[in-house]
Amino acid sequence: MAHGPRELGSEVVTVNEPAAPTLSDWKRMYRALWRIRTFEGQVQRLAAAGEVPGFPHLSTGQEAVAVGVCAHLTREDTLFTSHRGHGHTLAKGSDVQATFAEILGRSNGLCRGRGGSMHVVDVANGVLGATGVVGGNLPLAAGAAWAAQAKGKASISVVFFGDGATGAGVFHETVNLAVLWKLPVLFVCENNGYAEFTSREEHSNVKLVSAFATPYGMPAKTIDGNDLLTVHAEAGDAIAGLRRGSGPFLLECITYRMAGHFVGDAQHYRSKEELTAIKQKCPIERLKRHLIDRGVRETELDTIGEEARQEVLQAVARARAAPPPDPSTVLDYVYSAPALSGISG
Amino acid sequence: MAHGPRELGSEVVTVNEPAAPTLSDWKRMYRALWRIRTFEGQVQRLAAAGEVPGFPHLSTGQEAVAVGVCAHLTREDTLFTSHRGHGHTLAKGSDVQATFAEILGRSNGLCRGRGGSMHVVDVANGVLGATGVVGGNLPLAAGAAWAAQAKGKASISVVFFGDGATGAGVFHETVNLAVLWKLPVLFVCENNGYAEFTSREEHSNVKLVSAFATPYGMPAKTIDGNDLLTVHAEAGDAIAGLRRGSGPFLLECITYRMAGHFVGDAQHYRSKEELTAIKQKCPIERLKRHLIDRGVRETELDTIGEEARQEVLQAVARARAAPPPDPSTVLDYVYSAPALSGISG
Amino acid sequence: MSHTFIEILRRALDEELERDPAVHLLGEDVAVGGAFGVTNGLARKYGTQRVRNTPISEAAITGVATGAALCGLRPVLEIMFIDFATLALDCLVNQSAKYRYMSGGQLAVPMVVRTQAGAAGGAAAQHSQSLEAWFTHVPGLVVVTPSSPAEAYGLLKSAIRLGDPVLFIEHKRLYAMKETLVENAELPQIGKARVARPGTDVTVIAYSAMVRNALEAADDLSRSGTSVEVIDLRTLVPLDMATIAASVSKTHRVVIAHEAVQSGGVGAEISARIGSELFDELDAPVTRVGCPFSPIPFAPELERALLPGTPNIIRAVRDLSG
Amino acid sequence: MSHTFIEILRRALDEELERDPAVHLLGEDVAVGGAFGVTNGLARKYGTQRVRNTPISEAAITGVATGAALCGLRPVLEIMFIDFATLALDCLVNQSAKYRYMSGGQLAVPMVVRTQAGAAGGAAAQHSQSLEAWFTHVPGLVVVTPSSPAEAYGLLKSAIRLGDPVLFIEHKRLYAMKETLVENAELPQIGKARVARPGTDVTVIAYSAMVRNALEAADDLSRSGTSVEVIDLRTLVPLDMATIAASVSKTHRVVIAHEAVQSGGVGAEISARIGSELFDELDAPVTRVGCPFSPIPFAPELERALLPGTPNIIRAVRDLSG
Ligand SMILES: Cc1ncc(C[n+]2csc(CCOP(=O)(O)OP(=O)(O)O)c2C)c(N)n1
Ligand SMILES: Cc1ncc(C[n+]2csc(CCOP(=O)(O)OP(=O)(O)O)c2C)c(N)n1
Ligand SMILES: [Mg+2]
Ligand SMILES: [Mg+2]
Repeated sequence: MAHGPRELGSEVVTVNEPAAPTLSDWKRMYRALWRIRTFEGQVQRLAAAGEVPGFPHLSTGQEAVAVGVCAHLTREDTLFTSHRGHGHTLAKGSDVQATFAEILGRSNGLCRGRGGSMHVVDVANGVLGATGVVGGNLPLAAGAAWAAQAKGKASISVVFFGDGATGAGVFHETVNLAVLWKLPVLFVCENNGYAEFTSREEHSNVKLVSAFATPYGMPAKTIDGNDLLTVHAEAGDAIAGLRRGSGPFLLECITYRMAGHFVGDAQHYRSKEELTAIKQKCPIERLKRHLIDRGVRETELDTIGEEARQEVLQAVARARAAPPPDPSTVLDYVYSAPALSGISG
Repeated sequence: MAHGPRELGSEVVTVNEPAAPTLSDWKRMYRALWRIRTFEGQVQRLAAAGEVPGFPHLSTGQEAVAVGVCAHLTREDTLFTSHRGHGHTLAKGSDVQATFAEILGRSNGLCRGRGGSMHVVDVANGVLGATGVVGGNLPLAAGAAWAAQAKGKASISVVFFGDGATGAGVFHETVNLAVLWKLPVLFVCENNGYAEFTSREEHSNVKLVSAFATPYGMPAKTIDGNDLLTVHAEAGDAIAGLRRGSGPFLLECITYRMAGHFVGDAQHYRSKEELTAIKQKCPIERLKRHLIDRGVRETELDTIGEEARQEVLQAVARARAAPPPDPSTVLDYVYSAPALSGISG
Repeated sequence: MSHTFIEILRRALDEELERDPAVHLLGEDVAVGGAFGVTNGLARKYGTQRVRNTPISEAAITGVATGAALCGLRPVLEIMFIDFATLALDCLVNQSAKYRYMSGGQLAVPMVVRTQAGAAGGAAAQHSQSLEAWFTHVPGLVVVTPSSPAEAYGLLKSAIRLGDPVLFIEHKRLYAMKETLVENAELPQIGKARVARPGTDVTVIAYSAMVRNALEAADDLSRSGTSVEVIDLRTLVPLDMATIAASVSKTHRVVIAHEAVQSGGVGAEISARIGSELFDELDAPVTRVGCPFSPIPFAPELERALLPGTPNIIRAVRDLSG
Repeated sequence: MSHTFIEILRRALDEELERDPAVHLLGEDVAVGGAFGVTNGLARKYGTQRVRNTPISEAAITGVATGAALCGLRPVLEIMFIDFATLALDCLVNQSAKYRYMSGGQLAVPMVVRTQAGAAGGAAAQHSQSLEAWFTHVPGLVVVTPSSPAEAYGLLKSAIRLGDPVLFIEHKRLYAMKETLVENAELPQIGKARVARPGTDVTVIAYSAMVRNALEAADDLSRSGTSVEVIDLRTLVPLDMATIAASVSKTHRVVIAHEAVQSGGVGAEISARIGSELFDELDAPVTRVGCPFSPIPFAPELERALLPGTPNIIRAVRDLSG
């Protein structure tokens, strides 16, 4: 199934499937990786400075999953994510400024400052939302897929979640239902080996999340989530299958979070060696080396990275310049009609 | 590990493990099957007559699972069950009269009439309880196993549940935890092919419940739950393993409920053929045929059956003769001390 | 024509399925009628795609309904007993109720959760609860508590057409109640209470099955000369304080009756609001009739001893007017 | 010695682990200190068998704790945010709370669920709720809401020694609060409120973090000549009506303040009970200070606008005494 042009960040990227991406596609994806990396860096910087409310979770190091999967999505496809969702939102094409403004709690944020880092929603772009409850969005994504199925739409639903979410019963309930109803939902697990400060081994005897698909007969794959080429290819295959109506798919992407669990996490539970090893797995570096091998000049890539950086920095500056929401509007959006709020007196 | 004498119903049965049961063991188990069958028949009869409050669920047809598993348990082992738990409670050795009185809501019931069919508890006998919430007792059983483990006890915990309970997330959460903590808990699934009025195929793509154990590397087996010999042997092996500290085990017993989901269920969702076929799988008949093959005279077995019948009928008569609980005691047992109920005014 | 509560729910669902292709039903056994037969025949008529059986997965099915509602369906979900809504609460409270707000108005969750509550006939501690108060404490949810078949018909249809997540609570004791429906009546507005019986001496505020008890009590009391006005709240959120105020300003005496545990029940909020907003109208303390602080016992003798009913309302009114 | 709230919780847990081998801790990350560092160092001291990390499985870990409590352990379970207690509610409400009752007194669930609640600093809609009212509506549960480090110390120890399931709610805004502990003081009795500041003109009833606001308000109001008595409820179930009655009989004016959504909050029950039991003592309507009917917004400017605080209490007292 061929797709029209779509956006990564605010820039249009055309992905022709099933043909392999062209060099210029890869360059655009390289830019998208940098956009997320820079975005998260700015969240970290401003959070440390006390300018970001709440406790944001960064996706630094996990960018290839977001970009590789979202390259195959259209605006009509729905996306759900977890507490660590900035990268997915950007990769699907949400506006950098509006997203950042939401994370700052500004009036021009996507959710007018009501949602914040863990609740970013961008309906126009099919980003139906992040959630602060681990595993909470899995059934919602299945529900969105059900709606598409019921309406005879060709769109699919994608949900990103962490390995820790497989401890939540609702993960298993949702997989059972999705398989039973043959829902067009792609489960993308970012297995970064940790849930907060506790490693996967202490959470489960089940090393690979894809193993959970086996009893259900659901197709699943565990892949290198830090290799954009792999993610792009495998996600492409999986999504093509979903669009053909073959039912749900579980794509487990092994990845690493290069930052702490949240901004401010001192990471005492990780050794220096571990942190150093993780840095060497940087997905951006890996794509860069690959593209250089394919003949792209390093300086060209550095320019792309720098452009992405500047684009984000400018968007962040614009986001910061916006005013906070008007306190007198705090009771808006509770119900479809203000009269229904009557009980509050 | 050898066990002392234990009770099935109110009668002591000695089971010498790992040696195979003797003929007289089998006869006692035959009696235990009849005790449950008669008990459930009386519940049905009196429920139809309006004498049983609530909506009891009968285990008729599933008796071999209860008897085969509980033959290996001591009073120190804890047992948890579901809404369909009369048989398990009796098989573990609870008093017939006190159990029936509870189901009638009488003052001499095990729970003084507070619990009823879905909440039978008999602490002295290690029956820590039934529950009306599908899947609800799975983690409690794991918790009891944890307590045994923490206290260095050799006892184990057993939980009976239906195939429908595997749709509940807490089943998966509990299995994960039990495997991770190597808890001495035996998960016994009575797969009777239905959850209420809906067949297993409409509940899940996963035909056999034992498949859910695979990702966790938990040992599991699917067996013929209507063949007492098989249940006894397999449960014995599994429990011996548990007592050796090898961690949890999932025993799936394929069985059939010969009655409706609850007393009063018209069973429109089942064809006449299906109901006839199920009757031919009667676990009592199967044990009878087996014992006859091994040289036991049919008349002896019929006598045992009749004795069990009479025993239960008399116990039921005594249970019915008891008065209802005193209404003035209705607020007892809410807290450890009545003063804590203070808020109720 | 006279319908039972169950029949009329079925008719309302049938008509809404017919009217709006976005309406879908889901829940355990609903394709075969559900545990109480409410959806009997609807799967045959609308297909098992629109009237869907689900596994025993209250958390997931509530999430699936919520996700589908975000995308334009109007799911009507059945949670068999409100006691099992505990399993759906994360989604209902953290997602369904808050989605509109958290998204700054970008999204909505037009969804109805039909559930069945209350004690009767020894259903015991885990199948008898009246937990509506929890949901009234969650901004974003609407809570509807019909008191009769005719009420249920209109309220269910209005709930399905609303743009918000609604908890629609059916009392098990009402299921067999029969009533004649006025055909082609206007659908009730969500948030408007109704004076179920006018009176002048004491106001009894009730909802769900307790409205019948209040009417019975009013009948009885009228014989001894006390004129009771009975208010059927219909919806707990929104709470129609205007109708309450009009009545209290007339009677100056109030009894609030519900089956739920009195402590922390909906009656507490109503009493607090009357005490604060209508302080000068009150000639006597607001009295509450509710369940004592205990789980529901199994034995019918205990159940009867615990549950509030018509005699409790009569006694409360007598104490107030005596 | 002065301790923060977090340090004092750790000390109380440490001492109880030391005192009673039946005490076990479990929860997400608790072996590495938990999300807030409360259990730092305890796994090293008592081993990871007694201070156990769990998967993200709130339903199962609550069930496991309950099952272990039935069999003689005294589990102290950490639910990281009260918002996630929604996932544990089936077990807490349908099993833990009712086990003693349903078994006719054969069994008990001596278990403490430590959880953290309240809004602060943009934690947003799903990490900021104050849901205590739900639990006060469930017979069988005890609800403890400490207002300071010293209070938390004694109350947590008493809770662990009680024979009932306890919800122990820690407010995130109190975690950094420091206080000096009176050593070797007697442990508080579960169910007794405390007069945090004596006064004569108006009674302010509060609990958890709102006690600080009440004290601040009392300080401020004393400067303009109004003497405020502040009651710290300490436990919501049991509710100490005797202490409330003594105060109201003196002041005849009451403000109830909590951070939770006002509608359906604990203040409703207290107001209803005062209105009914102390009707003749009241010189003015009971006033409630609580959160308006809305989810908690993310932006600090909105959060501040929504949440009740010291100024709201001052205003309420002024309105009453003015
Ligand atoms: C139901 C629930 N329990 C606990 C938490 C606290 N919490 C937030 S993130 C997290 C770990 C999640 O791990 P994982 O799913 O692997 O995602 P990652 O953070 O690694 O991306 C936990 C326990 C939560 N948000 N929701
Ligand atoms: C959480 C929950 N959801 C729904 C129900 C209603 N219900 C009672 S029994 C049952 C079917 C259970 O099926 P299964 O686990 O296979 O046990 P079986 O009845 O076949 O023995 C259902 C759905 C319930 N009791 N608890
Ligand atoms: Mg992770
Ligand atoms: Mg079954």
